[in-house]
Amino acid sequence: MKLTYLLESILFWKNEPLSIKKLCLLSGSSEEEVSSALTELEEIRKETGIVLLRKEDEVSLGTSKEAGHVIETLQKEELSKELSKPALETLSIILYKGPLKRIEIDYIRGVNSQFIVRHLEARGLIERIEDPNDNRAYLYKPTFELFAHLGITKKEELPEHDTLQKEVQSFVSGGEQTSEPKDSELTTS
Amino acid sequence: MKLTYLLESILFWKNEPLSIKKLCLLSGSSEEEVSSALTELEEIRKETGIVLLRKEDEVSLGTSKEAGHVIETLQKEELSKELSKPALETLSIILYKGPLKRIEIDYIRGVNSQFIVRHLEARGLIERIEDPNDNRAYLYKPTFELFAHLGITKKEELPEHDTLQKEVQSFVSGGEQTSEPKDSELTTS
Amino acid sequence: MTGQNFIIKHEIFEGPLDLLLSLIEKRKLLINEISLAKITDDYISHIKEITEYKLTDRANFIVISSTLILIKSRSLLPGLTLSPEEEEGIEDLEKRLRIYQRIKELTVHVKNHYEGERIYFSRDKKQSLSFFVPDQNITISNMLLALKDVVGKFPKVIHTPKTIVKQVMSLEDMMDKLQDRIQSALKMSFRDFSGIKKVITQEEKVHIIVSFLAMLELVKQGLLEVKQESRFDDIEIEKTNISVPVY
Repeated sequence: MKLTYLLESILFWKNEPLSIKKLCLLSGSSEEEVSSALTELEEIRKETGIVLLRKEDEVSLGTSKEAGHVIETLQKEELSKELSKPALETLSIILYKGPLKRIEIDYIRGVNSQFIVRHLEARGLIERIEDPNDNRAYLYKPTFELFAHLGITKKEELPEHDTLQKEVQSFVSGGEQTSEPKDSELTTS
Repeated sequence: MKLTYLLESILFWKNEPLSIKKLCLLSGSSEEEVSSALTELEEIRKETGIVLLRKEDEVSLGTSKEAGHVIETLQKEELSKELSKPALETLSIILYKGPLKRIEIDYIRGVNSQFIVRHLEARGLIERIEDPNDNRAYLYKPTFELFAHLGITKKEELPEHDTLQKEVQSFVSGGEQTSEPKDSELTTS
Repeated sequence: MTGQNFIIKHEIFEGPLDLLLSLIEKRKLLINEISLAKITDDYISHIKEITEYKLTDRANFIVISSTLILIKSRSLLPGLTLSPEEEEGIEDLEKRLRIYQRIKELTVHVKNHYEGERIYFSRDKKQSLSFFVPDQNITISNMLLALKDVVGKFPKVIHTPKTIVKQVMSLEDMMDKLQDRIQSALKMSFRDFSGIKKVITQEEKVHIIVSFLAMLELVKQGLLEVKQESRFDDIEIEKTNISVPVY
């Protein structure tokens, strides 16, 4: 069986986001083979009822965005589609600037975001990973679920994604200082 | 959106066999339209990783036969895996506090538990029942086999049952009055 | 004052940055020191009324106000020299506002997408309970330990540090206190009033700043006159009109 379709089967059956590494393991193929098969699958699946979603090095299958409104009417267990202003703001920070620490989110918003972050996490819109530079700290980043909510298949589809890449220099240098906010600027610690 | 792909999206999302009648209803199309769209889908999907399956009057999506042996290995591997710490935590919540909704489990853990809950269900440790107060929602509870495995006949026999039950309950309901925003506060409506 | 500031009175702001940005944008100003000096009064008048905010939140507003006050005082007292740390604080506030403003722009996109058509994942299949696959970790004692772990990780309600709470006295209290002191001692120094010592703690610093702001406010209202002989000298405070007490 062609690797592209084997991967499609695996993704369908597992029904959860899988890393490229995991797919290599499951399909017994090299990373190059899997990567190019996924690119092919992404191409084949575009414009069909099921699309390939990417997030960093993870992939998953989802319904096409165009079917969204039909499914929405069928969806019953659905949570409210509207998010409050603070929740949206926090999501935007994590989407465009993540992975980042909660203290950095607080610094940007100027308020403590503990509970908003916890709720977004419980709703599966963001997730927590260990900070590779400090194993006592966590970093927050978007989940597949969030991409699905936004109707995008990868980060590059975010509006102003490219513009932001150009701004990244100033954003990042800002971000570096944000990792050490001064006590006086932090509200609660 | 083309009906063929809309049906593909619906079948993917529902993830269960659907009758042609039901598909007509969901897609708002006639039986002839749905039938011919399904024939087309069947043709397109042949030889790919996800195929259209028919059984009497019902259709569903499934993995292709060629992927069968890989899927089987996956299934075995998945079920023989040792339960992770998060999985044990989730199981203990359902054991002490079940039946409860997934959203409550998420809230108690502060993390989305979708994949863990699915795994526990696949292993027959927990089961899903309809919420008697809301037939659109599900509740999760421990299975009889789990009780038998633990050597108890009811959950009151669990150590520190009353204390822990109360503690968790006060956290869940406490969130409504204290500074912690519940979902209702996260949403604008 | 300006007619605009009534607009902000009944709005609840997420935090000091939210309030500042909204004040700047309502006046169609750019984010810079001059704009910040202009909106300081509106900011202060808003935080005077923020009784509906929780104490922690009020502390957030007051903390940022100290930087604003520095900016404002520099614009009122051109001779005022700020320490490098204070300069940095001002630059940092401007930078934070710019980042926050950008985030707000991006939030519009996120909102539009969030409320638009979404992608759905496959739903979970109802499992047929044909296999029961436990493992050796599922024991009564492990279940107890696991749940205790979960309970132990519940977030604690954050208590605002007392030091911050202590600072959150209202600006009016401070101004009243200042005026009272002036009534009794016609002339006094800022140092006496704010209680500056050799070594100052963070909380005392906030206290000094709030005192200073209160003083500037009174200067502006024409109730006080201040003079400083030379830089770093004590500031002398005097009532402007001795014969006509102002109540």
